[in-house]
Amino acid sequence: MFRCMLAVILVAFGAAARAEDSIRIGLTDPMSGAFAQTGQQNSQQAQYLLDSINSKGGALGRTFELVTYDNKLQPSEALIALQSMVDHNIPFVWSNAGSNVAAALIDGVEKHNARDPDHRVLYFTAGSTAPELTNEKCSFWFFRFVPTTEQFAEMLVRALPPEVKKVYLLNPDYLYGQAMQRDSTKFLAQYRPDVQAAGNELIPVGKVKDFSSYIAKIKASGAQALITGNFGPDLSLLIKAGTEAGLDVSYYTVWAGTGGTPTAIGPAGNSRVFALQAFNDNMADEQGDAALKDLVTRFRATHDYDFDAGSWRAMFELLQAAIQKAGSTDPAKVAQVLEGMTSRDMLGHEWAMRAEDHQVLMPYYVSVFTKDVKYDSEHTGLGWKVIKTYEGKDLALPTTCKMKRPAT
Amino acid sequence: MTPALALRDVHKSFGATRIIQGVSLEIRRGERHAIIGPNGAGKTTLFNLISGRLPVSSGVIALNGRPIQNRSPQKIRRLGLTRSFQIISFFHRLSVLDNLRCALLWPLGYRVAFWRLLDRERRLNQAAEEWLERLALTARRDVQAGALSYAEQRALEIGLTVAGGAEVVLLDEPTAGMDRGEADRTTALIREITQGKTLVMVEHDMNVVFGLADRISVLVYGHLIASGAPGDVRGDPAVQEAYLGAEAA
Amino acid sequence: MELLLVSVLNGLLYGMLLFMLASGLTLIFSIMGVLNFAHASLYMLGAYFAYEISRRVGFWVALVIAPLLCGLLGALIETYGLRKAHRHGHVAELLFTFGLAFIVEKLVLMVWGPTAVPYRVPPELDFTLFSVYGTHVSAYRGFILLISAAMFAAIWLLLTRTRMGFVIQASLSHPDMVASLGHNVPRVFTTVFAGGAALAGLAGVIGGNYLVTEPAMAFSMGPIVFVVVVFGGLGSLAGCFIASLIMGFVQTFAVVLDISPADLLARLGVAVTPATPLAEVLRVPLPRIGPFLPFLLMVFMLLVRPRGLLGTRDT
Amino acid sequence: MSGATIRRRGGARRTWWGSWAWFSALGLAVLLPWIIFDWRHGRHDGFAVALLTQTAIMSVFALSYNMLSGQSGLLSFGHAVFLGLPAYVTIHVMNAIAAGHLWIPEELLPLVGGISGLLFAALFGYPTTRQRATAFAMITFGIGELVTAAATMFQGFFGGEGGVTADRALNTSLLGLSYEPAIEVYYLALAWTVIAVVLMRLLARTPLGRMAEACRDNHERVRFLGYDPHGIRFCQFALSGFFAGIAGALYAMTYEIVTYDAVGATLSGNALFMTFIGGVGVFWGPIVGAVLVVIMQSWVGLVSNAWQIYVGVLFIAMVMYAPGGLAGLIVLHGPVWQEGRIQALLLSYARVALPGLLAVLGFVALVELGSSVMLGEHEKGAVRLFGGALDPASPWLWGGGAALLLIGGSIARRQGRALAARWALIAEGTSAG
Repeated sequence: MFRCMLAVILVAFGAAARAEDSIRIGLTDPMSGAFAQTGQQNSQQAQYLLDSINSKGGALGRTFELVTYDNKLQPSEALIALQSMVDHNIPFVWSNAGSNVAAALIDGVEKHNARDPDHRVLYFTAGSTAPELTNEKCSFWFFRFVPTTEQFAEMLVRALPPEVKKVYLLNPDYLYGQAMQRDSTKFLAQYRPDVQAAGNELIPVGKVKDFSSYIAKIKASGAQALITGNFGPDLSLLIKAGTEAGLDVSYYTVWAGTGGTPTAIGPAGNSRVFALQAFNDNMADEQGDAALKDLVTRFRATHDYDFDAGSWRAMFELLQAAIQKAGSTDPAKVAQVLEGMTSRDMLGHEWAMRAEDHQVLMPYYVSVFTKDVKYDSEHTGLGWKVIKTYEGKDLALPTTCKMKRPAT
Repeated sequence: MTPALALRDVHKSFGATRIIQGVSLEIRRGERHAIIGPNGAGKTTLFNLISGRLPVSSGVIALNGRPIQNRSPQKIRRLGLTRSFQIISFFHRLSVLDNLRCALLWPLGYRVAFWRLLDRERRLNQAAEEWLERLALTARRDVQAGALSYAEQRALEIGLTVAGGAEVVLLDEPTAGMDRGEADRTTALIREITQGKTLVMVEHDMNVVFGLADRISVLVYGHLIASGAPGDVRGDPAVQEAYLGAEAA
Repeated sequence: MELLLVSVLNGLLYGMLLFMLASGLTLIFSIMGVLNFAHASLYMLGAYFAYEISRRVGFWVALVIAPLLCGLLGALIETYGLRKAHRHGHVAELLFTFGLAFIVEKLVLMVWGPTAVPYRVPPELDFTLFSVYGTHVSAYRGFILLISAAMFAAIWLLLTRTRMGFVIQASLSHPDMVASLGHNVPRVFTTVFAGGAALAGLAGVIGGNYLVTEPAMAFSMGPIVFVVVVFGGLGSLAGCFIASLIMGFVQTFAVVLDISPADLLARLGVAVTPATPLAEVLRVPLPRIGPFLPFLLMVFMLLVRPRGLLGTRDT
Repeated sequence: MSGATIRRRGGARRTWWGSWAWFSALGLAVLLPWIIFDWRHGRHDGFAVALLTQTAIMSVFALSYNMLSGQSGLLSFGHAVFLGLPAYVTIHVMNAIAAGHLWIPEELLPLVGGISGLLFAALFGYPTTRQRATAFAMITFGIGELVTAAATMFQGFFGGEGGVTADRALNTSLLGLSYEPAIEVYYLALAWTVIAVVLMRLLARTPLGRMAEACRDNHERVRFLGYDPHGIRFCQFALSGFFAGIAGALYAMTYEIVTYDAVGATLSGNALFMTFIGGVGVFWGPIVGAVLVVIMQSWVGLVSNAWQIYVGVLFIAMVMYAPGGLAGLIVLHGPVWQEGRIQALLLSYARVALPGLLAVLGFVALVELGSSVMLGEHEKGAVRLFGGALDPASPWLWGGGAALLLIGGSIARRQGRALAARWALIAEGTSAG
């Protein structure tokens, strides 16, 4: 991290004629403030994966280099970070946290590439899931390597076991949660007409301290399962209040696997909490691949947290293959090649970059929080075990994207 | 002729405690009137009622025949009555000049004008400079008011009250805490700058009171026990007993 | 009916939890006239201290030691920080506590990391006390109720029945008089601030494992506690108590009552269609804005009655 | 509060160095993009231009905040509302212009923000300014919370999480500029900053500005001079909203996107930090604060993840030891400097500065070590500090940092007292006392 930052400074002062032979990826995420750890762990995991790719030769005989920029989770700061990357001629811009940041960057990159065609950049995300980013706001210069919340809603609905007849929907009250609510309802009607939505709730983000009243309401509704897009404290407080009041439901969540939540939920969540995941530490052992096992074992040996970003390896491999095929790091050429490209990840599942909206179709998993695993999560004694696997092509949804491709 | 200020059966209670109990008083135009009385008699409360700082419990207060009780201080000020404070109460972080300009702004009709520059307003500045002169503060013009000496602060406090040109002026212990010489100078100042105005003052210093006042009222525990020319009041046995007598003993 | 009963219970419990936090803040304000922005930070520190102590020694030790540590910290803050800032007036004091809250959050982030720590309810209290229509009420919630009620009683008695209480109250109104009677007013202030900090710490010990112990807990709890104290009337313990309960009930019942302004208008015969101006706002049901109702109530209260519910002086 | 003394002094007779400082600051702002020029690629340094623009916007914002906090004694905890809402209005207006529904010259867009800021501030301000002191602070705090909540909940106006975007290339420029290059926007922002600064400077010298200060010092006495303090606070609040609105419009034009962050608590807190670090008692104090805070979060943020701690500590230090802020400290030295007695102080300063620097060094070392441990830097076995790779697990490093902090701090403290005594001695002879 510090090395990267120092590198940035060196560039900033033009002190060293930087070897332009490495392929630089500019990662902008929150590196300070309340979300700093997420940003830092993201960059460390990315570095770990890139090291492994570099050890096999990188692309075009050059290695990948990660340069990080703090955006404080603020769109304005992200745009300043973008400026900085442009100054340093970094061709690939990458961000994860915050759909507000992603929306600003898509717009910013689109305008920058139009205004300064000599220094264009390609932007991709592996964390921003708002559907609009590959629909209304889609851009030729933007690629998304993570499913959308619409797909999340579909995955959760399809994961409901047949005996569940009543579900309760509870989501955060902003664009994302409102979309989760709308899409869950839509997919319930489509896949499970036998299931009744017993309740439908939107809650302000981070404002509810005592979820008991919500639990009382859920209990009164007679729901057997809860579908929620909540995250962070809003999720852990909900599950804590529920288990404490003896609420007998299964929690179908999007984010229970993310940093800190397993700790906060604790043993009370055993076999009750389900989460959507792109990767977890136990997959290698369950699905058996020597190289992957080695990757996970080495990671666990050197890091003190969950290897939840393992799926990014497939993303980097796609990028690597695209650069290789384009024969250059020119963003326009790479973007052209990346459209429609496919590859297989280390578990043998297919990844495809859909050309019409630049939305990846990647495998995704539903896992349960259980004691019955090899690697536990955050020293809780419980870990994540896959119960359902979706193939990318099963998750393909129609898009409204009208892609504007550059003339050249 | 209507009196400049008239109080009719004014009462004020805080909860069960009755502070002012049926005070009636008429103050003629151009008169200098002193209100005296022992501590806790309700003199400052009476000023607070007249100037609109506190609402009355009952009774009428009339300024030039118009009832003003329970109106806001600024309304009363605009009708021509203003007051000073016992505890010095000006704008500590503004310069002496600015303090005086603040007092002159409303009377000169500036209101909240945010399109005029103070330094360019000749009429305002001339008036302010004149007041500096009269208060003998010209040399201290640009000093922060909070940094003035005590006597200077007192002078400014009086100047701030009188500068706006109100016809009826209430002064609350203008010479409090001064030595003889300072008190005399202040008395002279008050006499000079309230020329032609109606003056009502609360004062403990009997030299000042008898030196300035045309008439005196004596307030004891919320009751007005005497009112009249200095000589008459001095001779009033009730006053002797309740106030002067107590002090003499 | 059963929902109503459960909601009353929930409202009461949440209100008492709020009161635990708000009482310390009110105490400090009523004596020192300082609105302590760092109060929720001390609450957070109480939770983290309790976590560290309870995983080494046990919860019951933490219950005693952690508030004492917070009290000590409070005394240090008052002596070396607040007193200096006080020379520059109340605004400086307010800003000082504001800056302090900011730094404490960053320090906690640095020491314990940004994610939640596994601070859990002690096993002795981790059972169901009783059930209302199938909804379990855990022993720990009963414990919270007990502690907060005891806290209310203790503060009340301390202020009205003891010599120290009289000195404290007199220091507020006549500091010079109290000083001339031989009491050390700065020490009284330090004691009160430390006491308030200890109360916040106690709330942290108890609230930290009931809720979640993480660096954002101060920032997310602080505003609502402020709202309670300001709404109840700055400096009034009784007002603070009533306001805590009101806020507890308001938030609980807002969740249960599923109505929106549009529904009310419909009852009056006015139909809200998407074409109606502000349709988006009018169609918001009560549960969605439940957590913001306290802010709304506070703003209205201050506009109408700046001294709050039972306050003795203007805010 | 001696800052105010000097300010009035300057108001009465302008000192030559006062206007000289203003013009050189302006000159620097105009020239900086050309000084920091990327000659290798023959283009402007985008990062530097972005920071300069941000500084300009934040200066206007902080100054508008100081119209409340410094001039009127009103502490607001929700000032971002009056930057954010006008920014939303401006971005909608930009879209309307692009769609051909409206025609407004691009150069006058900040006026759109300003007027909408004025209206919003008048709307919220009328009830709010009935109160002052703590009640005012708490109401603005509540309004800030409520508006932020609305911005995330309602998508019609606020655009949801992704916010509202626009393209600033509107083709309505009076000067024939496209405003595509960031540098053109910077100069537009700078021009409006100059306009706003001049207007606010003049405003402080009008009857309203002076009465606002009077209200701050003694809101009750103002009533006995015929004024309604509510009216004065209201006008001042509304006008402060006007200038915050100009900043908001510039924000919208610079970033071409407005999200709920623009009305949020972070920005409101920043206004407070900038203003009080820079100094409330001196007109240009908030500008100093804005420059410093932008530098801290961007440049210091580049090398340290703990920049927020530094901002916080600086803020507390200012509140406790220099309530006049940095500008207050500078102004305090004016008379001493003019009377040529500054040399007498230099040695005392050096005596404080040297151990003080050591203490700062120790503090920075501790913070950086802590932050690197938390973020898992140590997994790589080393933390970069002061240009060398160090092992954060080493107790020597921690001990050394703590020792530097403690020893340096205590020496600086003792020397500080000596300095204060010496200062008092010298100031007695000058008008600074």
